[in-house]
Amino acid sequence: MWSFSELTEWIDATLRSLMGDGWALFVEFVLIGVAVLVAYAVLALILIWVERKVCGFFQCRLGPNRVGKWGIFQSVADMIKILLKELIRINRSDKVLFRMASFFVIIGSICTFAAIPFAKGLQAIDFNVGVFYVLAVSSLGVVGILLAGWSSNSKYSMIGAMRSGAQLISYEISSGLSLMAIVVLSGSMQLSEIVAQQADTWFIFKGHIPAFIAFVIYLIAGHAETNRGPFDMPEAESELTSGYHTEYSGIQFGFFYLAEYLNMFIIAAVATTMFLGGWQPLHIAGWDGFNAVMDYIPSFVWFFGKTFFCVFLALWVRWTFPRLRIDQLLNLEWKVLMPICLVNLILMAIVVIL
Amino acid sequence: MKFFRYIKNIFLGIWHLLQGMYITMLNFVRPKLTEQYPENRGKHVYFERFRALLTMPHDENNHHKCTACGICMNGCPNGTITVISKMENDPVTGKPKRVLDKYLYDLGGCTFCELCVRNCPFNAIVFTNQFEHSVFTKERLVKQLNRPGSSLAPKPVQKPEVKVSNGNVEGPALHKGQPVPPEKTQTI
Amino acid sequence: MDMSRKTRIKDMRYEDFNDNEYLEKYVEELRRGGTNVVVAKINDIINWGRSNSVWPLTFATSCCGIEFMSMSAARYDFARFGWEVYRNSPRQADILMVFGTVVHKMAPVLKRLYDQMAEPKYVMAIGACAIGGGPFKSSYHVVMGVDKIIPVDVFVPGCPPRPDAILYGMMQLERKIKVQNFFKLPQQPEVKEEVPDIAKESYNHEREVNQ
Amino acid sequence: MKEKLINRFDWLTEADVVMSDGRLTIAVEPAKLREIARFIKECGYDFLVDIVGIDYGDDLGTIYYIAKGSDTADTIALQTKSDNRENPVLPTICDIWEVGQVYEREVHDFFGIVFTDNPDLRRLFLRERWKGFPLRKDYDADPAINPIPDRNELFIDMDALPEMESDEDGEGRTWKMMYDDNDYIINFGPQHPAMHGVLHLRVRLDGEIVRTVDPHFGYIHRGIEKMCESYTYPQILHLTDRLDYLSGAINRHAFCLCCEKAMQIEVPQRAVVVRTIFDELTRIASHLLGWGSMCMDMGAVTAFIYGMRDREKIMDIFEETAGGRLMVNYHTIGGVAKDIHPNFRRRVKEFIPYMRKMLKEHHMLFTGNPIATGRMDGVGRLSLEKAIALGITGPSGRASGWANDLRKAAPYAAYDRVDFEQVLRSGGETFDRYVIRLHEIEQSLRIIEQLIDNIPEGPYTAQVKGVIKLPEGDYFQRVENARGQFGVHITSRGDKNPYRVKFRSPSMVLVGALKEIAPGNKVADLIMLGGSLDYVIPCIDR
Repeated sequence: MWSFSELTEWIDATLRSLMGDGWALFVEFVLIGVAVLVAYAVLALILIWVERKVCGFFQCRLGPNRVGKWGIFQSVADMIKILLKELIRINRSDKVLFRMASFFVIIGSICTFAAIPFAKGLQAIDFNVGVFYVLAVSSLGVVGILLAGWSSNSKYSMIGAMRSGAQLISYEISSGLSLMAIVVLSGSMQLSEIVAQQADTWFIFKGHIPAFIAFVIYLIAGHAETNRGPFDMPEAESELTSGYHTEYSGIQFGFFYLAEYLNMFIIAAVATTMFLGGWQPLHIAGWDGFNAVMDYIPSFVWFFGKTFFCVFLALWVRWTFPRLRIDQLLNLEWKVLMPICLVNLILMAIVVIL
Repeated sequence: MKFFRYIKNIFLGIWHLLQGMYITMLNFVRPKLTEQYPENRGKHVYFERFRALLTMPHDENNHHKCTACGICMNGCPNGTITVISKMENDPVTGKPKRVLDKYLYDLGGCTFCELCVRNCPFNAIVFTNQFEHSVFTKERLVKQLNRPGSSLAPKPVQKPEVKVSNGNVEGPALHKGQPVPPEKTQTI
Repeated sequence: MDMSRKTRIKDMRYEDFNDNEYLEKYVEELRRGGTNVVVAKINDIINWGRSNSVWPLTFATSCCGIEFMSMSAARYDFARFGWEVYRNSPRQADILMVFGTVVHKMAPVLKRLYDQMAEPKYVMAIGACAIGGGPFKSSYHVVMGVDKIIPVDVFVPGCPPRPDAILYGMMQLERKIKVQNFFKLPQQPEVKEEVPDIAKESYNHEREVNQ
Repeated sequence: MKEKLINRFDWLTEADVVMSDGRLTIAVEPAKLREIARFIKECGYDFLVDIVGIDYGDDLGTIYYIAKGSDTADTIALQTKSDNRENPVLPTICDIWEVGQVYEREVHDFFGIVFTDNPDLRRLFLRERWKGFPLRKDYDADPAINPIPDRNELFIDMDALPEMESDEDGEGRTWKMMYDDNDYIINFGPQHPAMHGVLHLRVRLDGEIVRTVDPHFGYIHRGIEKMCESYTYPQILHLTDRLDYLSGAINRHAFCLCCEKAMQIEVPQRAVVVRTIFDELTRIASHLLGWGSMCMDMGAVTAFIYGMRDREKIMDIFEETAGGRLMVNYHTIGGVAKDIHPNFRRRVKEFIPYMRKMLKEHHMLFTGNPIATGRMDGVGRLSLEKAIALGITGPSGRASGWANDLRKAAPYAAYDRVDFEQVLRSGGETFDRYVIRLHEIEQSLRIIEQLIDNIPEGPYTAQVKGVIKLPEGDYFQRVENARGQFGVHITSRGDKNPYRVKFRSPSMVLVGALKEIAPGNKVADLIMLGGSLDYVIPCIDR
C-alpha cells in the first residue's frame, strides 16, 4: 500500500536541501496550514452538497441539480454569496465577544480536523496523547457557542446557547468515555498507533461486544455534540428561529455553518479511526487473496469511504427522527449513556485482561 | 416482571426507530416524483380547467365577442376588470352603438374566482393555463385583453345558450325577463 | 455583450421571459459609465454565485404560504435551484419572499424584518395580496401592496400562484441579480419606467364596485 | 325548553321566545341577561358557540349562540341590545361560559361595546390606538384617520391588563400589570417559523419552562366581515375560501348552505354528493398538512414533506375538476360551479388505496417512534369539561372525548347516508390530538369510498335567480371544518348585500386552549402543543 509519507519526506528533503533547517520547517508549517485550511474548506463544501442531496433523496425529491451537473457547484455558489454578505453590527451587543465567538467555533473544529490520519502517512498532528487532544480541542467549540449566545443580545440566542452548553458538556463525557474503551483496548492514545494496531482486524471486531457498544454510544454522543439530528436543540429551528447564531450574518454565520458540517465529518472520522480501522483496509484472517485485493485499494479511499458511511448514518438519523426535548436529552445522557459507558469500560478492561 | 417490561419496551422502541429508518430508506430508493419545472416546459400538460390568466379569444379576423356590457366588471369582487367603451355608429343601421374600446385586466389583483367568466353571457372571456407572468414592475401586470384593431364579431351573436345558472349571475338574468338596467340592455 | 447571453437561465430562452424591457433599460443605465473588463469578469463570477444561492426568509402570512410549502416539498422542490436553505433568522436570508396579505399591524414588522436583513437583499411580492391588496382591496386594515412599505424586485401574480409560477418568478429574480453591478450595489440605477397608459386607466378608472 | 323558560321567568312573554331558523331565539334586556344565561347553562347548554355583535343602527346588539355540550346541534340564540351608541354597556357572561371572554373582547374591538366585569378587555385584533370601531355602520374608513404605522407601537398596554370597575359607564379603568420587571418575556411571532402564520405569543419563561402565554391576534386581520357587508352573496364566496385556506371548500360550503337554507333552494343530489366528496378531500388534505406541520414542529422535517407529497394528489384532483389548487372556488350557492371532470372518479379511486398505504407508512414513521411518543406523553392534557368550557370543537375536542362532530350531530350534505365513525379518544393529551387526525383521514376515506360510486346523475346546480337576495332575518349555519365547527351567521335585510356576516372561527378558541395547557411545560412543548392544536391564523383574524 502506497504511503503518503514518501511524498512528504521528499518535500521535506527538497526543502532542506534548498534552505536552512529552520526555514524549511517554517515553509513546511505554512504549507501544512494552507493544506489543512484548503482541505477543510473543500470538505465542508462537499459535505454541504452531500447533505442537501441526501436530504432531498430521503424526502422523495431531487435536491440541488441546476448549478452544474447534479448541482455539484451549488455549495461553491453558496460560498461566494456568503463571503460577500454584509456583516451586521448588532446594537448593544458585546462587540468583541460577538466577533470572537465564530472564530472559537471554527478554530476548535480546524484543530481537531488537523489531527485526523486521513491516509497512510498523511496526518498533520500526531501527538502521543492524540485522543486526549481531539477531545480537548473539539470542546473549544462550546465556548464559542456560549459566547455567541451571550454576546448577541438576543433572547433566542441566549436560550439556544444555554441549551447548547448543557448539552455539549454532558455529551463530552460519554463520547470521551466510549473512546476510552478503545484506549484501554489498544493501550495507546496516539492515533497513528491506534490505526496501526488495526491492521489485522478493526477494533470494532477485535473488541467484541464492548467495542460495539462503545461505537454506538460514540455515534450517538458525537451526533449530539455536533448539534444535529434529533439533538439539534441549540438551533431548534421551529422553536428558537436559529438558536445561538440567530444574530449572525455573512461569513460569521458561514463559520458556524461550516463548523457544523465539519464537526459531523470529524465525529465520523474519529469513529472511523478509533473503531473502523482508520485507513486500514478490511482484512479477514485467513483469506489471503481477499486481503491482498483489499490492499490494492488506496488508503485514503478506505478512510473516506468509511467516514462517509458514518456521515450517511448521521444524515439518515437526522432526517428521520423528531427532536428530543432538553430534559429528555439530558436524561438520556446522565441516566442512560453515561452508566452504560462506565460499565462498558469495565467490561472492556475485563476483555483486555482475559 | 416490571424489569422485563422495561427491557421489552427498550427493544420495542428500537424496533420502532428502525421502522422509521426503514421508511425513510424506502423513500431514498423510490423514484423521485419531482416535476422539474423549467426543464419540463412544453412537455408537462397542465389541467385544462386550471385558471391562470384571463384572456379574450379572437378569431382569425381579429374579432372578439365582447359587447362591453360590463357585467364582468360589475361582478368582479375587487375591481380587476375595467371595461372602457365608446359610442360608435353602427355601419349597418347607422345608429350609435356601444362598442368595446379597451378591456383592461389587472392580473396583479385577480383572485381567479371565475365570476366574470361564469357571468359572461357571450362567452367572450376565458381562463387559460399560461401562468408565467412575473415582472419587475407592477404596472406591467395590467393587460389589455382586446387586441388592437379588433372588433365585435360581425354576425349578430346568436342568442347565448342559457347556461344552467349557478346563482352568481347577474348576466343570465338578462334572458329571463327580469328587470334590467337600461344601459345594459342596449348592447344586446 | 448581448443581453440574452448575459442573463441566460438554464433551460429557458431569453424570449420566454416577461418584462425584458426592464432589464434592458437597467443594463443600459449600468453601462453608462463603462466598466473595466477584469472587474466585469469578477463581477460576473460573483453574480453567478449570488444568483444561484438565494436563501429565502420564511415570511408567510397566509394562503400563499401553503403554496410556498408545496414548493419546498417533494413535487416542486425548489431545492433544485439551491433555494431550499430557508433561514428563519432575517440576518442570514438573502430574499424576503412576501407570501400573503400584509395588514396595518403587520406592516411595521415587515419593515423591521427587511431592515434586519443583511445587504444585498431582495424582495419578492408573491400573490395578489402582496402585489396590491388582492381580494381585500376594499378593506380598512390591509396594506395595498408591500411596495408601499419596502422596495420590491419581482412581482409574482396569482392567488395563490401555483408553485411553478413562483419558480418562474425566482428565475426572474436570478436574472436581475445577474445583471447587477456588485461593486456598486448601493447605487444601483433606478429604472424609472413610465407607467403604461393602460395601467393608469385601469387604476384611475372611476367605478363603483358592487353598486 | 320554551315552556321551561316561560315558567321560570315570569317576565318572559311568548313574543320574546320564538322558534326561528330551527332554534329557540330569546330576546332579553341587558339587565336580565346574566340571570337567563345562568339558567340556560344549568339546563345543559354549556357550549357557547359564538357571540355575534350587530349594529342595528340606533343601538348595538349581540346574539349569543349557545349549544348543548352533549348535543351540539341543539342551539339556543340569546339576543340583547344595548340602549345607546355612545357608551354601550352590556354585562359580561364570561364567568358563565369561559370562552365568552375572548368573544367579548372581539365584540368590544369591533363595536366598542363594553362588557362590565370582563377581566381583560384589550382590543383583540386592531392595535390599541386604532381610532373607531370598524364594524359599526358609521365607521369612517378614511385612511388618513388610521394611517399605516411605520414602526411598532410600544406594548405598554399589552403588558397591562385593564381592570374593569363595575361602573355603568365603563369608565374608571385601572391597569394591572401582567408582568414583573424581572420576568423573562419572549415574543414568539409574529414572524416565527412555528407559529403557523402570524400569531404573536408573549410568553413568560422561567428558564425553559413556560409560565404564562398571552396570545396577540390581528397580524392578518383583513376585515373580511366588514367587506362582506358591501359584497353580493356570490362575491362573498371568494372570501370564505381565504379564511381557513386549508379547509376552504368546507367554509364555502357553510356559506352556501346558509344561503340555501335562507332562500329555500333545493340543491340537486349530484351537487350534494360532489360537495361532500370535496369536503372530505379537503379535510384529508388539511389533516395531512396538520400532521406534517406538527411533526415539523417536533423536528421531523421529512414527515412534513411526506404529508405534503400525499397532499399533492388531492391538489391534482381539485385542479382537474375545479381549476384551482388551493383556492378551489367550487361550491356555489345552489350547487357547484362545474360538473366533475371525467377523470374525477378514476383519480379519487386511485387515491384511496394510495392514501391507505401511505397512512400505514406515516404511522410507522412517526406514531410509534419512541422519541415522538416520549415527547407527547402526558403533555398538554385538556379535560373534557375544559374542552367544552373553552368551546374546543373538532379533532382537538374529540381527542378529549367530546362528541361534537356536526356530521353526526346535525348531518348536512350527504353525511346522513354514509356510514362512518366519529373518532373519539378519551385522553385529551397531545398524543390523542396527534393520532386522531390520522384516524379521521381513514374515516374520510371511508366516506369518499361510499360516495364515489354513487354520484347521482342530474344537474350539478339548481336554478338560482340572477340576483341573490336573502329574505329578512338572522341565519346561522355550522359545518364541521377540519379544525372544528365553522359557523356562518348572516343577518339579512332583504338586500342583495348582507347586513352583517359573522364567521365563527374554530381556530380562535384553539389558541385559547394553548393558553390553558401550555403553562408548566417546556418551550419545546409549547411549539408542539401549537402544532397539535393545528390552528390557522387567518381564520382567527378574519
